[in-house]
Amino acid sequence: MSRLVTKLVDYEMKNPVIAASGTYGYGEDYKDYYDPSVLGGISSKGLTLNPKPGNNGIRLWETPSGLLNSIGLENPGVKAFVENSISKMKAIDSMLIVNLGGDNLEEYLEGASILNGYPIDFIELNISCPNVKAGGMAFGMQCDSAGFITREIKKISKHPVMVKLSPNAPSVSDIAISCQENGADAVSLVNTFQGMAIDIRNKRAVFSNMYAGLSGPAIKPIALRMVHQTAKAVSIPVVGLGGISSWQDAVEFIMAGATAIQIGTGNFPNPNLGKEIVEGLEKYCEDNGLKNISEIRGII
Amino acid sequence: MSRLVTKLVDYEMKNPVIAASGTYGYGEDYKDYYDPSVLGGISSKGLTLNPKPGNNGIRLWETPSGLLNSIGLENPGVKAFVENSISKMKAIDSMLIVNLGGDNLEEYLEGASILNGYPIDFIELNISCPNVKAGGMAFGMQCDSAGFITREIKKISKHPVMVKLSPNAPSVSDIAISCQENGADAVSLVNTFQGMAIDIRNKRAVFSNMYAGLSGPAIKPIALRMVHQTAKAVSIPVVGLGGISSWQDAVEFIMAGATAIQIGTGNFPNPNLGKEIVEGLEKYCEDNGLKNISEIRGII
Amino acid sequence: MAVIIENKNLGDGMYLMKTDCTKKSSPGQFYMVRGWDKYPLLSRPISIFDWDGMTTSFLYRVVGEGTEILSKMTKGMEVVLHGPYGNGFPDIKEDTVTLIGGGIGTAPLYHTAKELKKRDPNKNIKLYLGFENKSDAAKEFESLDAEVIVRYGGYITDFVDYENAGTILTCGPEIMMKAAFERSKPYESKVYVSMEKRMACGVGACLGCTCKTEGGNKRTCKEGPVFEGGEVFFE
Amino acid sequence: MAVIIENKNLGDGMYLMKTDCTKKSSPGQFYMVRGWDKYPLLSRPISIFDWDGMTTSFLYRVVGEGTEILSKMTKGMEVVLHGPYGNGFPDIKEDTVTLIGGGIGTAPLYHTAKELKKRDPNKNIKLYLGFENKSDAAKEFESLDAEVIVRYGGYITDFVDYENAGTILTCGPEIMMKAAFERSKPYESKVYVSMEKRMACGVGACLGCTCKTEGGNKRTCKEGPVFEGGEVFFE
Ligand SMILES: Cc1cc2nc3c(=O)[nH]c(=O)nc-3n(C[C@H](O)[C@H](O)[C@H](O)COP(=O)(O)OP(=O)(O)OC[C@H]3O[C@@H](n4cnc5c(N)ncnc54)[C@H](O)[C@@H]3O)c2cc1C
Ligand SMILES: Cc1cc2nc3c(=O)[nH]c(=O)nc-3n(C[C@H](O)[C@H](O)[C@H](O)COP(=O)(O)OP(=O)(O)OC[C@H]3O[C@@H](n4cnc5c(N)ncnc54)[C@H](O)[C@@H]3O)c2cc1C
Ligand SMILES: Cc1cc2nc3c(=O)[nH]c(=O)nc-3n(C[C@H](O)[C@H](O)[C@H](O)COP(=O)(O)O)c2cc1C
Ligand SMILES: Cc1cc2nc3c(=O)[nH]c(=O)nc-3n(C[C@H](O)[C@H](O)[C@H](O)COP(=O)(O)O)c2cc1C
Ligand code: FES
Ligand code: FES
Repeated sequence: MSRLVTKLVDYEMKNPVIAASGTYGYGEDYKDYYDPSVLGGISSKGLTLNPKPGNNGIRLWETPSGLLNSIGLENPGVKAFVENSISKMKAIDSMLIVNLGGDNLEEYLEGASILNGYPIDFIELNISCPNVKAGGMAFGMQCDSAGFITREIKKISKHPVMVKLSPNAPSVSDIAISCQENGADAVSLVNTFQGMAIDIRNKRAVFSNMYAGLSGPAIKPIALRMVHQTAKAVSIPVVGLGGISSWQDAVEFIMAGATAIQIGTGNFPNPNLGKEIVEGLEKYCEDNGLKNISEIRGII
Repeated sequence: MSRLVTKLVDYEMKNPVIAASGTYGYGEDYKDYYDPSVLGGISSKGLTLNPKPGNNGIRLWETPSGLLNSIGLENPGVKAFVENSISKMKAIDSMLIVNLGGDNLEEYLEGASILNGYPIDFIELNISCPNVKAGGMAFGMQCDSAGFITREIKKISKHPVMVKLSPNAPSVSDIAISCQENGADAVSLVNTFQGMAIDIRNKRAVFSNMYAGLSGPAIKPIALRMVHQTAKAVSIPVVGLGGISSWQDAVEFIMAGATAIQIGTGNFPNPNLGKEIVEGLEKYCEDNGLKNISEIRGII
Repeated sequence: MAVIIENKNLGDGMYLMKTDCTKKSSPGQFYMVRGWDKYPLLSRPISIFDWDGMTTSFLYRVVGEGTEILSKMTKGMEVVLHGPYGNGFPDIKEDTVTLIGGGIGTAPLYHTAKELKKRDPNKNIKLYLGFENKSDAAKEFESLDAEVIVRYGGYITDFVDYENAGTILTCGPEIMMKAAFERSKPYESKVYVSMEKRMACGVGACLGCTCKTEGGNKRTCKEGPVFEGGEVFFE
Repeated sequence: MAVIIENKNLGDGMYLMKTDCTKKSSPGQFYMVRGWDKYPLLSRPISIFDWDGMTTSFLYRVVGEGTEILSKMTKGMEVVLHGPYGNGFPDIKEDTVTLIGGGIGTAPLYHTAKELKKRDPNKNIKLYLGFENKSDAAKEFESLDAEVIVRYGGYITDFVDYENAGTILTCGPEIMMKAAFERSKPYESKVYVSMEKRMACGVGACLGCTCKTEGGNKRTCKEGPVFEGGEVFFE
């Protein structure tokens, strides 16, 4: 499978396929379908310093080829995570990414410093969650705040940091540049698009938070464009995601410049997707005589 | 049908259903399906001062529940339009909106001044077309440029002006506020989202312009959120669109604050959609005991 | 992938789909079902109406896009089944078990009653089924070796003999399950309820189906869908 | 809405779908076809293979999502047909007419040959059909009162007798139609070609199917799909 080996900063992934945060739990939930070690990497459910119960009311709403979610970062907190889940995640032979959110800088910093004591491979700095009131996406909407938080985290973190960007920001590629300038090792994009649904029968918004995050095949064309723009704008690795549901989609993102790709919502309708994409990419390389998948990276 | 009568600035539309620019030609193309006079309004294909041949290469690409288009404002120019098509459009008993684009301010102004001599009902100022290189969307991406062009057009136009906003702008509602402050009579949103597709077999972008505009049901949740935000932000009427394919979708947009709605891509799979939505809204009002559809406007 | 053996219209929007899926499942579990390729995006959680070693069946009601597609499928067509998922109803030690189903919530009770009887032929099983309108759905329960009480219209919970109910298993609208729970309190029955939440993954990965319980948040698809009444109706 | 009477697999990915659509149509016109509700979003342009007053048929090849769905449909199912759209082939005055079809581009030529013969039974009609692989598609043309020449593999345009071709009507890959156009030039044949472009509306409203012609941009769905060869191959 060396055709798929992909270096992300200093980590050598066996392939560029990563399970996206919030769609793959802590790596164990799909193991009846395939061994999660076949994946290049796994990003944990978004963690925050303190436990969060998540949002009330309806959390999921299907849209045409898309999914609105308003989970609200339900998670046990970083401490419970390092105590209960990290060893299980570490037992999976795959790059271990911890997705880290927060309500304010202090929370991010404290979370990151706890993680310094554990053998994880990457921090994915989530400054793009549209489903929490304070913080979250707010940091990801402006170049200066995104750059600021990146710099502060980089100052204290022993782990490489990939910043997860919001497609709701004015210009994703400008934010990416700002993250790069402030020391980000990589960026991942996109998180979900802010969307909305109305329950016309009951005359009210479907979600108690009013807005929610849109993911899935519906957003793929926009996500792909943003990944393409960002890959042209920065020199650090870009991890691309948004609506990927097949190995062909993955190839599109890699051609657009992504070093690795993540699969999120695609796992839901097809619990075998991760494995299928790894196999599909392998076969694609074979069929096209590629020694390594990187040969098509950014060719568009 | 008085339950649907909707006042848009000074014009009394028989209902709030408008055919969106670029998806309904100059009003005649669907007349084998229904009399276009049943519609509240019709927005012409985007016109520019000088004729435009449009873009080369593939112009349409289907995506999951969406459509990428790169028409590139193909049109005969404002002069040919007023000579050949305006009288036919005027013969339709429906609000006549001329969608006006341009490469630079002068072109917009000259186009608008030609239109001053003709009995149209509204100008829809298209500052949001993602498919033309110069101008187009560029004006719609910044508050100051959007405000500037609105002000200049309002100075010379005898017709009321609705500014069509781009969902690709940093904050659509801020742009709307700027348009309002500069005299816009109404705003319409959204135009298409910038997206992309890659032809992996031939290893190239599908569109010769690289990026194209995404429309259709896929974008509805995001469009609805933007309409909701904008309706809360401005006091001028907001015309909502983006993925509307049923009367239920139309109700969602109206509940989110839209005074009127437009149907674009939805016409393609269902050439009867315009009529069906008018009838659906009428029945909805009846079933819910509404004297006028405005009773549910902005209730979310 | 399973093949449809039969997809019977029972009237009032309800259908019984029998597939050739032989995979073992427990009463109260469900499958994520899809009878289509890419659209709609998500699979639909549907309880197991019956599993007999050779076939797996589903009793479902057409309420939207997904169930509409299912209802139009015919013998020989393929349906994708991911699962079985969830905990299912526990094995009941008590001699008497009362099952209360409202509407399509009756679906998991057939398999449940059947299994309880299989495990203990002496078990005293009462099945209350409440439907809004007449249909052939109730007939599908006739073959059960249990006392079956069927009501159309009204609240089925008004007809239950709570005093002699034994353990109660219930599935249906939340308001119905809550009524059963409240009304059985004086008799200190153990009550198990089967919760319904929108689901995306079905495997516990997305946290979209979280159910607030007295013991904190639980995933309906994984720690549920069956909870003890007191766990969920505690507020 | 039309009902499918037959949907026959002809091999090599090709199917012939006969529907009960009685609506009048002219040779070379097409319908926007959909055998599904909301997904995929757009309808598919498919030429009219035959119309006999009682039925309308389509010869199509499975290439992607939409045609895949069509191929799985069976007798009695409903298919939505919007149209007929487009100009179609003109009536030909000349005594001799040569029709050249490549692959699935043969589809509109059956109806065309049949109509030409109906209008003028003395017309001398030659039909060249080129397919890459063997299938039963060619058989569907056997009933025509015309000289039918079928080739598998190679370029069908290599076999045409251009000198005695009369008027040429052609449909197939652009490169094939262009070859026919170029090679017939010495004999000053009139050549009509049927263009294929991605379409969204089919009615002329979206300008997605614009074809560059010597006389400026034309809409393939409205002013086309049939153009004179010189109009489109002018560059
Ligand atoms: C554990 C469990 C077991 C179930 N067992 C059965 C059963 O045996 N028979 C049966 O008829 N129904 C059952 N349901 C309800 C069934 O899942 C929904 O009726 C079905 O998902 C509706 O899909 P749709 O496409 O027809 O409706 P739509 O409204 O078009 O669906 C849109 C989205 O909402 C979700 N959704 C809509 N209604 C419900 C609902 N009531 N519960 C959960 N999700 C919903 C759908 O899954 C889909 O994601 C069960 C639900 C759960 C959670
Ligand atoms: C006027 C006209 C007449 C046609 N007549 C026939 C016919 O009689 N028989 C037949 O088999 N095919 C015919 N075609 C081609 C047919 O429209 C496509 O093969 C079909 O649309 C492919 O759809 P899909 O969903 O299977 O493929 P996909 O690739 O999944 O389709 C994706 C999108 O691309 C469009 N598309 C893909 N290929 C083509 C193509 N070659 N031409 C136009 N649009 C395309 C689809 O319509 C759809 O919008 C005709 C095309 C045109 C324009
Ligand atoms: C149910 C759900 C939960 C999510 N939770 C998180 C999260 O905790 N942290 C995060 O960074 N992204 C989260 N996301 C966003 C995804 O990781 C991903 O960025 C987004 O869904 C777009 O990719 P997709 O279209 O492949 O799903 C979540 C998405 C979904 C659908
Ligand atoms: C083929 C096509 C052509 C379009 N042309 C124009 C145009 O000329 N001017 C304009 O303002 N918007 C144009 N639009 C945008 C639509 O009017 C509308 O804003 C957009 O498609 C979103 O709405 P929808 O999802 O209902 O299509 C075009 C859209 C499509 C699909
Ligand atoms: S449905 Fe995803 S966690 Fe239950
Ligand atoms: S397909 Fe829309 S103009 Fe031809």
